This record gives sequence, structure tokens and C-alpha cells, in this order.
Amino acid sequence: MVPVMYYVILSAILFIIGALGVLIRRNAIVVFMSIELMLNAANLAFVAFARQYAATSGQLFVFFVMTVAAAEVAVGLALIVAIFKTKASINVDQINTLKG
Amino acid sequence: MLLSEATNAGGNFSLVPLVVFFPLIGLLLNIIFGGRLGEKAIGWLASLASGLAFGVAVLLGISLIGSHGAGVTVPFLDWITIGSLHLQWAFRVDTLSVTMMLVVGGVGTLIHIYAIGYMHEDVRHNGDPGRYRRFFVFFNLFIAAMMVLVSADNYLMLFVGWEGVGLCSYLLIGFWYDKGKDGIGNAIAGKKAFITNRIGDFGFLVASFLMFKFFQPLAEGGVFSFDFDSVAAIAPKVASPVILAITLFMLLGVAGKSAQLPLFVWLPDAMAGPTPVSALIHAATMVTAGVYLVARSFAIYSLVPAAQNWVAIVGGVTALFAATIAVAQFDIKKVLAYSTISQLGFMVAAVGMGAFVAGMFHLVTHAFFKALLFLSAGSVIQGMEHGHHAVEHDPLLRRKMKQNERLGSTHHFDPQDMRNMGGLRHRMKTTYWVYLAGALALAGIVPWAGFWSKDEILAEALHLNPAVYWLLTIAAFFTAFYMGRQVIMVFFGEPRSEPAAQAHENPPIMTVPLVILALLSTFGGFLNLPFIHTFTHWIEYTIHPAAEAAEAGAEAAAHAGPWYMWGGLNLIVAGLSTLLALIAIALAWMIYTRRVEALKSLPAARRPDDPLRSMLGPVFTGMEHKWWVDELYEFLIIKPYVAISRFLAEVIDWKFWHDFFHDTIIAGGYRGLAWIFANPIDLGVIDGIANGLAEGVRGLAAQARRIQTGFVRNYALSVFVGVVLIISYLVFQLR
Amino acid sequence: MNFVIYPLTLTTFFPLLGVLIILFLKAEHKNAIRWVALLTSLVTFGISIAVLAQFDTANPDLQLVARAPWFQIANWTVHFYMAVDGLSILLVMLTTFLTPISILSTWTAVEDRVKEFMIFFLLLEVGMLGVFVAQDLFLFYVFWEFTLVPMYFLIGIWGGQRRMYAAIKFFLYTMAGSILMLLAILWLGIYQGTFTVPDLIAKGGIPDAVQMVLFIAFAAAFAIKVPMWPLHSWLPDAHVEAPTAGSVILAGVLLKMGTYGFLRFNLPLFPEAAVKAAPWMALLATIGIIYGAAVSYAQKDVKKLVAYSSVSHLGFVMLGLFALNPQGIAGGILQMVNHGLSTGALFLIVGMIYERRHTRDMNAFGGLWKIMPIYGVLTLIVTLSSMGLPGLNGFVGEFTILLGAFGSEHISPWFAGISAAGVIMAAVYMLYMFQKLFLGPVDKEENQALKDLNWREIVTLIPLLVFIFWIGLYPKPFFTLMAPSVDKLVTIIQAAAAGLP
Amino acid sequence: MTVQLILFFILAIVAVLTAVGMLVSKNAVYAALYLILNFAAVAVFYLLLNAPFLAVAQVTVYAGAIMVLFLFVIMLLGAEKLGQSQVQAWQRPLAIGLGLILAAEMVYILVSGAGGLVVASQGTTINPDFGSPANVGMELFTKYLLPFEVTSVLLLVAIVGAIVMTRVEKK
Repeated sequence: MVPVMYYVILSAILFIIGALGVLIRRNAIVVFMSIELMLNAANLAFVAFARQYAATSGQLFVFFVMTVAAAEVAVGLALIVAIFKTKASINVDQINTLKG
Repeated sequence: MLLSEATNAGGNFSLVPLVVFFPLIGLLLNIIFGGRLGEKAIGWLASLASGLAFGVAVLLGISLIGSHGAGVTVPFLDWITIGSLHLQWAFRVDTLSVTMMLVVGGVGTLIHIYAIGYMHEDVRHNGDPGRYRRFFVFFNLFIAAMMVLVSADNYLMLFVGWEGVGLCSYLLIGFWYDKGKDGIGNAIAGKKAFITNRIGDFGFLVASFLMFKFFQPLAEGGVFSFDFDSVAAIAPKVASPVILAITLFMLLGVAGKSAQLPLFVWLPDAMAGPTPVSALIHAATMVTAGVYLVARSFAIYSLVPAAQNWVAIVGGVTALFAATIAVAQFDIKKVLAYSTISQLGFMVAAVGMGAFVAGMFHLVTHAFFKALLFLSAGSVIQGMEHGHHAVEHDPLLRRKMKQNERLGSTHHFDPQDMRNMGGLRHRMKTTYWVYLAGALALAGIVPWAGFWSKDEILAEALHLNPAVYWLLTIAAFFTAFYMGRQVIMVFFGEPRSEPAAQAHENPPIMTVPLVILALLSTFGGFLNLPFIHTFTHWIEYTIHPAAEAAEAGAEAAAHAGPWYMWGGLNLIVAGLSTLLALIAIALAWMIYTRRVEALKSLPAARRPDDPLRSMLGPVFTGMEHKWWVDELYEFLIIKPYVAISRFLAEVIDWKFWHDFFHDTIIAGGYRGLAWIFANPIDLGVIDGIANGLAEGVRGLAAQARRIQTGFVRNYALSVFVGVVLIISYLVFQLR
Repeated sequence: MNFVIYPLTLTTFFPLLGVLIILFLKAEHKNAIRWVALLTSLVTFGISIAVLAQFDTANPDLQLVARAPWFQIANWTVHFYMAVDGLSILLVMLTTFLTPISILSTWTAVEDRVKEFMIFFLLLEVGMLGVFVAQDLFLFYVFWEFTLVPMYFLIGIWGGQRRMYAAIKFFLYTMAGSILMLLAILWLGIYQGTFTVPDLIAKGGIPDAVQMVLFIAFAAAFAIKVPMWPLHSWLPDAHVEAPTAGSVILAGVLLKMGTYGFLRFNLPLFPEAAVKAAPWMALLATIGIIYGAAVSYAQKDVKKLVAYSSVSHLGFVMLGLFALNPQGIAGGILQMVNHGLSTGALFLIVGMIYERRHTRDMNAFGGLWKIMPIYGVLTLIVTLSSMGLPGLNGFVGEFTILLGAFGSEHISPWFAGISAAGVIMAAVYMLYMFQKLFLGPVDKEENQALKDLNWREIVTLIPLLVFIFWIGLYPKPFFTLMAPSVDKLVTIIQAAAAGLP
Repeated sequence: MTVQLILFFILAIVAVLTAVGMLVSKNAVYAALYLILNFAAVAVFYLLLNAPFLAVAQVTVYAGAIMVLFLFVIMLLGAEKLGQSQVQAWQRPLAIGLGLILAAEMVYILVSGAGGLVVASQGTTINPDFGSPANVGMELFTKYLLPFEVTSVLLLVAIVGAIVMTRVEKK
């Protein structure tokens, strides 16, 4: 039996790597993938705790997170495609239309 | 037998609403179908409606005889009921009201029939045949309103009829509303009649308010209904100053409706209406409503001798005053109009003195002979118009007329001016004879109707109020004089104008009613012969309490009086008045035949149009101008009223209140205040603060804006920094 | 809503249905819009007849109650409270009766922005009905102010030359009075703890001095609306500039809101103050009667003449109300209806000739009777009704008012006596108007070819004439409707008067 | 050291390494492939944690569907590599520093058990069928029926949104 603590630490490490990916990478697609990684990290923690407390709800939450992730990917990628069409680039450093 | 008679009588009494409804149905039929009916049908329909009303009145009269004069009240419908006020549409059937119904219905029907012929010509002379139907609608409306007036059981329903007849009078005076002086003269005459009547109505209204205020608390059950019986019953319990006030205010109403001083001015102008109107409304029926009202109110008038005095004096003075004016009029209808005012003065004086029967008697006979006079005057006028018409269409005669034109520059021929007439007795024989009958009746020559009734008034006056007796006697003298003058000017001598020479008699539809009226004028006096006193007994069924009080002396005298009392007839009075009348007629004959002959020698320019003018000088001018009463009223009332209302409307209300106060003071002041707030205060102080604040914020914002790089990663980083910081805080916190 | 239980709510808000339908119609479909508006108002009238059928004439209290708490501010509950009694039922009927007639009168007169016109008109009906059925001061105030808005636009958009001036003056004038009333309403709510009228009457016990202040505050709003002399200055402007239908409703109903306010609020809520103020109110009313009549006579514009005659007529109403006895108050209520009918009809008549000649100067006319006989006859009847000819409606109202005022214990009979002279003056200006328009020769070329009334115009006038005759000849049903409520009101006042020194 | 523990450590190393690989690989395609590996490792963790249904879902939805979509988009846009245009060079070190601080904090919290976050070393005993598809399905269609239905709407909205955004505007 693996202590749940190990899973939580792993989840944290993965989450931080994902966050760094969001902050460091300039490729919008990779930024997206990093977000997916962060979601996975969270999912892992959910499942671990579900196992710990024998609560099915934790697993169901993961299920819902997956759906949300799927929806997010669909919309997000569509956005990236649309942006690429107008800007011919997916470098987030070249997109600053929101500049005040 | 008795029972069946009673029920039969009761059944007849309940017919009384029909006296109102028959004319109403007639006018409605004429309004709805009149457009499709011919002229004759319209006229006969209207006459039939009026005739049926007369028939009902006759039935009622017979029933009254059957019930020995006991009157009844026939309730019809509730009218106004609020708290202690309970007004009904209820009809009064007693000898007084039925007398009036008979007069209104009878004379009214005759005049309707006459009008079928008269209006046929009239609407053509005036060039608007479309008005024929309207005339008969108004005429029927008048009969209906007059019937409401005389059959009412309470003061307010009477008032409905009272104003209703006023309305018809207004409409019919203004019947030729596009004729008269400046095209508007007739309309103005109508308005004058209505408004003058309204002044009288004001008196009537105030009298009814007083009645309600003081009678209602004493009424049975606290509910007051204005009906004649309860007023008569309560009146003795009310303080006499109140009764005096009520009667005097009512007198104002009487003066308005019956054209007494000071409100008589409308009646002469009312002659602008077609002649049948003058006959029916302004001679026979409507104007006698005031007399009827006083007779109706005998119970309250008998309580206050002071009021009776006032009424009698008003009547007496009016009688004399109007008689003087009648002497100097040239319009054939104006003479009759002033004569009517004068005769109404006789009646008012009579009922004022308490001689209700005499007053009512004179009312009835006057209705006959004055209607007759007016209608035959109408016949004369129409004869003249025929003549004028003939002249217009004959160039030869036309030239002749121009040469003979006595009155010089009158471009418009006036068929009513007696100066244009003369010698008509040959050309219009029937009219001449009936006119003569009417004139003799009016002048009070035995045995024509006027003699009996006028004499009765004079006899009563001598007994009750000698001052009024003398006024009336002198008035009677004038009456005979101006009637003599009129008959001579119209029918005797030579024709003074070409139309008069060409005039011709009217068709039978006009002359037959004239003949009937002439017979009534001749024999109507026999209603109340000495010893028999049919009419007195008839009326006394209704006015008995007062009549007993007032005529006790006369009655006693009739049976056991001195030698000159002959069956209730005062021979001295009768003799004196007849003598005066004969003298007056003789005088008129002297002046208007002999004197005119004598004046013929003068050149036309200096020849006076009336021999009296040279004899009386300024007095004649005064009489001719109606003693300038119209001008006086114009100066005293109308001009100030117009000026005041202009002043109020234009200066006070508009210039001051609307323009100055509201627009300048309020709106302008507000605008000024707003300017002060807007410019120095708002721009200077408040804007300064606000703008300064805005500048500062803008500077700060310019700095802050630089944080917004637009790069997503920067934003994400700041979120991340926040996360780290929060967790750091948690770490330190949790330790 | 269950109609059997809440017929008043349905009556009041039914015109909104018409508004909704009109909103969905295209502005170009003018006739469709007109028909929808007309039918809506006719159905509203039908519903109000059903209300009348359910009305119990023997009951002096409020009936057909629709009452529910609306909202709460601190401790005070504002109720949605609608009900009628004898004081208001006739005015509700008058409103629903005059609205379709007014709409019919605009058929050809309003060609511009028909859609908006009809919407405002129906909204106005909602507001007016609300004023007459609201029994909660707050609700009443809401409706009271609400009526201003559609009327403001009716005058301001479809009015004559100086319409903006008139509209703004109308709005501001009325608003100014309302503010004082609002303060008084708040005072009542705070110190009496309720806004509903019956509760306020039942509670009573307002100190005399305060009562007088509240009385004046309410009176300010109502007197401007009536309008009582000398606060009448907005009236001629508003009337002259308003479109015909607006004038009809303004004279027929909106002015009655003022007199109704006195009747519903000032008299029962502040009876002691009412008794004390009665002579002063009667004085103003009497001045108004005489002044209005005199000023009318000097007008050249027909519409202005009729407008000033309203000042005179409503003076009669006020005189009747402050006679504080059954005859006066019942007469006053009936006279409100009468004035609505005859002045409404007069404005319609003026509108008809204005539509033909585009002038209202009386000197431009003359002899119209010859050219337009039907028009002449109908006008004559209305004129006579307005000047109080017995047998027509005006007389019944004026007579009972004057009778009441003369017999009143609270005001001097002199007021009634002098006011009775107003009857003479009414004849003067009314006959003058009639003569100027209809009598005399036809001396103006433009008038020769005028067309007589068409069927639609006759139909707009006939219903009014029916009631003019009905009330004049048999007013009993009308008095029966109001009698118990009037008696109740008089009892309240007499109890208060008995308590005064 | 149980077998499970050994397996955990091996998988943990794989997971961390693939995550780092995704972070550092220049080519987006490589990054995607690393991520697939990572997801697969996580799927195995799910199996270890008695969540077979989720494990399968992880493989089909994430590794299968979503990552294929990523690869597809990368290929479609031809954007696997980006030029060297470091606009904000200061961002990278700052981010790495912050990441390390965060990691340290987490470790500190978890290890010290600060704030009562006590993670029991031993799990509670569980049913043999815990996490079975049947069990999860029962839960999903009874207790979480409404959220489940809402997710369907969410997906529909996402589909519509995606279509609208990528749709070619017709002139």
C-alpha cells in the first residue's frame, strides 16, 4: 500500500511543472498542454484521496474535470486556430492586443 | 254609477302625461321622417300632435267637471332624490292647470294650422324652404314645454317647462338667424330674450333655494318635494320675511318671463321671429307663464301683503309704461308687442293684488284676442309681401313705387311698417273684420272679451289697491288709443305705398283660424258673465282659500251691495273704462283721419310721418325710442360687463396672471436662478473641484496603464506570484 | 386573476393588452392600430359594465376589493389595494366611456405617429382608472403621477403651435402640487402607520393643527388639478395646445381627478379641517365660477372659451363638495360626470370644426347652421346642457349643488346665491359662442363648402347625448349608485363638525 | 518495499521526467508525445488507486482524443517550432524561482503536517468493487445526475463555440 502522501507530493511536483510550462513556454499550444498537465496533477490528488477515504465522489469529480478539460481543449484549440488565421503566429509574446 | 264615474274620471286623469307626450311624439316623427314627408304633411302632423294634446286637455276638463273640480296629482317618475330632497315628475290636474292646458292646446293648435299656410309663404320669401320642418319641430317642442310648465306638480318641474319655453322662444326668435340688422340682428334678439329670461330664472332659482332651506325642516318626514300642496301647507309656519324674500325673488322670475319692468326689454325684440311665433309664444302662452306662476303660488303670496303690493305695482307701472310706448311705434308687430307687455302688466297686477281669478280670466281672453291680433297682423304682413312681390315683378309698378316713395332713401321695403300701409280694408276684407274684432276686444268695448276681463281687474283694483287702479285705467285709455291708431293707419285711408295697393287676401288655411279666434275674442267674455261667474267658480275649485280671503268683499257686494253693483259687475268702473276707451278711439280717429288730411297740404319733406309727432314733440320721440331703456341697459349693464370680462380675460388673466406672473415671475425667476447656479456656481466652484479631481485621476491612470502589457504570460505570472504569496502567508500563519 | 374576484384589476390593466398588441403592429398599419385601440377600450368599457353589474348599490363601503401587501418599507406596508364605492364608480365608468369616444374622434385627426399616440392613450386610461380605484395612498400616488407622463407626450407631440410650452407647464404645475401631497402621504404613513384609506379614516385622531397642514398639502395637489381659481393658468394653455382627444380626456377625466381627490381624501381623512376650510374653499369656488364665466365671454378662440368654462363648471363641483351635505356632494359627483359629458362633447365639437377649417377663431365662422345642420343641432344640445338647461344633465347637477350649498350649515348661503348668477353668465358666453359659430349669415367664402358631420363623427357624439338626456330626465339611477357612500361621508363629516367648538 | 511501492516510484520517476521533458522540449510535437507518456503513467496510477474506470477514461479521452487533437492542430498550423523572439527575457528566471519556492512550501506543508493537514499513512479498508465501472455508474446516474446532464450541455456549447470560431466567414 502506497501512502497517500507520496501521491500528493507527486501531484504537487507535476502541478508546479505544469505551472512553469504555462509561464515559460511561448508556444500557445504548449501552454495549453501545460494546463492539461496541471489538471492531471489535480486529478491524481483527487483519486488518491478518494482511495484514502473510500469515497466515490472523488473519482466522479475527476470524471467531470475530464469533461471540462475536453470542452476547454476544443474551444481553446479553436481559438488558437482562429488567432493563427489572423496573426499567422501562435507565439503568445506577439499577442498583446489587450495592452492598455 | 258614482263609482264608475269616479274610476272613469281617474282613468282620464291618468291621461295627463299625454299632453306632453303627444307634441313630443309629433316632433320626433317630424325629425325622423320629416325629410321624406311633404310640407303639408309636416304641418298637419305637427298640428295633429298639438290637437291631440288639446283633446286630452278637454277630456281632463270634462273629468274635472265630473269630479266637481277636485284636482289630483298624477305621479309619473322619480326625478331627483338625494337625502331630504325628493323631486318627481308628477302632473297636476286641477281647474287652474287644465285652464292653461286648454288655452295652450286650443290656441296652439289654431296657430299651428295658421302656420301651415303662413310658413309656406314665409320660407319662400326668405329663400330657405328647408326651414319649414324645423319650424314645426320647434313649435311642437314649445307646446310640449309649455304643457310641462302648466301641468307640473312642483316648482322644479314647472321650472323645466319654464326654461324649456324660453329655449323655444330663443330658437324661434332666431328662426331667421341670418336676417335682421347686419344679418345677425335676429340671432342677437333671441340671445337677448334668453339671457333676460335667465336673469329672471336666477330669481326663480334663489326662491327655490330659500324654499328648500326653510321649508325642508318643516316638511313631513323631513323630505321636501317642492310640490304646490306641501308648499302651501308649510308656508304659514315659516317666518314672513322668508316668505317675502321668496315671493320677491319669484317676482324677478315673473318679470323675466312675463316681460315686466325692469326685464321687459326682450319682448319687443322678440318680434323678430315669424308671426305665428309672436302670436303663440310672445302673446298668448309663454309670456303668461309668470301670471300662471303667481296664481299657482297664491298660497304664499296671500301670506305677505307687502309682496302682493310689489307685484301689483310692478304690473300697474308696466301696464302704463308699455302702453305709452305702444302709442309711438310704427312697426305693426311692435305695437302689439308693447300692447302685450301692457296687458301682461294688467294680469300681473291682478294676480299681485290677490285677484287671481280676474288675472287668469284676462289671461284667457287675452290669449284669444292677442293671438288673433298677431295672426291677423301676420296676415297683413303677408298681404303686403304679396303686394311687394307683385310690384317687384312689374316694371311699371316698380317705377311708380320709386316715385311715390314717401320715406325717401329706404332701399329696403319694410312690409311691417304701418307707414307703408293704409286702405287695406278693401283689399283684405276677412283680415280687416277679424282685426277689428281683436282690436275692440283689446280696447275693452262691450261686449267683446277684453271688456269683461279687464273690467273685472279694474273692479278688483279699485277695491284692493286704488293707486294701481288709476295706473291701469290710464293704461286702458292708452290701449284704446293705440289700437284705434293702428287700425286706422293699417286699414283706413289711402294706401301709402304701392305694395299696400297691390296687397291681397290670404288663403283659407290662414283665415279660418282667424275667424275662429275672432269668434272666441268676441264671445270669450261670456265665460264669466255677471251673476253666473262660471269661470270664477271653476278656478275657485283650486284657488279657493285665497279667493275667499281676497274676494270676500266683492262677493258680499255682489249680493247686497250699493246700486252700482250689478251681479258682481261694478257699473261705475265698467262705465268709466268704456267711456274712456270710446273717447280714446274717437281721439285716434280725429288725429289719424282729420289731422292727416290737414297735414297733406304741407310739402312732403316737412310733413311729419305721424301727426302726433308734431303735437307731442320730444315726448313722442321718447315714446318712439322706448324711453331709451335699451340704451340705458346697454350703458349700465352690457357695456360694463363686456368691459369687465375683457379686462379680466385680457389684462388680469392673460397679461398679468398668465404672462407676467407665471411666465415672467415664476418661469423667469426660475430661469434666473438656474443661470446663477449654472454659471458662477456650477462652472466656477463645482466644476473646478470636479475637473481637478479628474485631472489627478487621469495622471494616475496613465501610470497604472503601463502595467497592462497585453501579454498573457505577464498576467499569468502575476497570478502565480499571488499564489505563491498566499501560500507563503498560509505557511507562516499555520505555523 | 380570477375575474369574479378581482374585476377592478382587470378593468384597470386591460388596456395594457391593447398596448402590447399595438407594440407588435407595424407603424404603417394605421387603421389596424386604431381598431385595436378602439376595441381594447370598448372591451374595457364592457368589463367596467360588468363591474357595475356586480356593484351593490346598497353598500356604502368599498366593494370589489382586491387587496394584497405590495412591499414593505421598515414597518409600513404598502398595499396593492383596489376597490370602488359610490364615490368613484361613476368616475370609473366615465373614464371607460370617454376613452373609446376619444379614440374614435382621432380617426382622421391624428395621422402622425398613430402607433405612439394610441399607446400613450391606452396607458393614460390605465393611469386614470388606477387613480379612481386605488385605495392605498401610495398606490394612488403612483397612478396619479403616472397619468402625467402619457398626457405630457400627448400634448407635447401631437399638440398645436406652442405645445412644448404647454406640455411642460402642465407637467411642472401638476408636479409641484403633487410634491406637497407626497410629503403629506409620508406623514400619514409614518404617524398613522398605514397607507390604506379606510384604515386611516378609521384611525382618525390627527391633531387639528396638523390636520390643517395636511389638508392644505393635499388640497394643493388637487386644487391645481381641478383647477381652482387662481391656480388655473395652466389649463387654457394645455387645452388650447392639446389634440382634440387629449382635450376631451383632460377635461372629461383628468380634471375630475382633482375633485375626486378632495372627495376621497380631503373630506374623510381630515374632516375637522374640511369643515374649517369649507368657507374658504367655497369662496375660491365662487370666485372661480364668476371669474371663469366672465373670462370665457371675452375669448376669441373657441377652445379657450370652453377651457375657461371648465374653470367655472368645476367651481360648481367644488362648491357642492364643500357644502358638506348630501345634496351638495351628490350634486358635485354628478356634476363631475356632467362636465365630463358636456365639456367632452364641446371639445369634440370644436375638434370637428378645427379639422375642417384649421382655425378656432370664432370670427372666422358664422351661419354654420345653414351649412351643417346636423352639426348645429348637436352643438346646440351640448351647449344647452353645458349652460344648465333644465331637462338636460347640467341642470340637475348645478341645481342640486346650489341647493346643497344654499342649505349648508358650513358655508354661507351667499356663495350659492352669487354662484347662481354664474348660471346667467353661462348662458351669456355659451349663447355668444353658439351665435358666433352658427347664427348670422354665411359671410366667409371658406365656410360655404364645409361638409356636415359624417357617420363616424355622429357616432362619437350620440352616446354623449344619450347620457345628457338620460341624466337630465331620470338621474335617479345615478344618485342611487352614490347615495349610501355619500351619506356615509356626510356622517363622518358631521361627527367631526359636532366635535368642533 | 512492496511491489506496489516499487511500481509507484518507477512510475513517479517516469511521470516527472516526461513532464520535465514536455517543459523543455523545443519542438511542440515532442512536447505532445511526452505528455502522452505522462498521461499513460497517470493512468497506471489510477489503476493502482482502485480506479479502473478512470484509468480507461484517461487513456481514451486524454491520451487518445485530446492529445490527438493537439497533434492535429500542431501539424495543421505547422507551428511546432517558434523563432527566438524573447520579448520578456526576465520572465523565465523569475518563473523558475517562484516555482522552486512554491515546491519548497508544498513540501514543507506536507511534511510538517502544518495546519492539521494530516495524511494518514494507512487508508481505510475498501470494498473490493470500489471504483468499479458499475459502482461509478450508479453514483453518476443517481446522485450526480444533474451535473452529468449539465456537462452534456457544456460539451454541446463547446462544440458550437468551436465551430463558430473556426468557421470561414462567407462574404
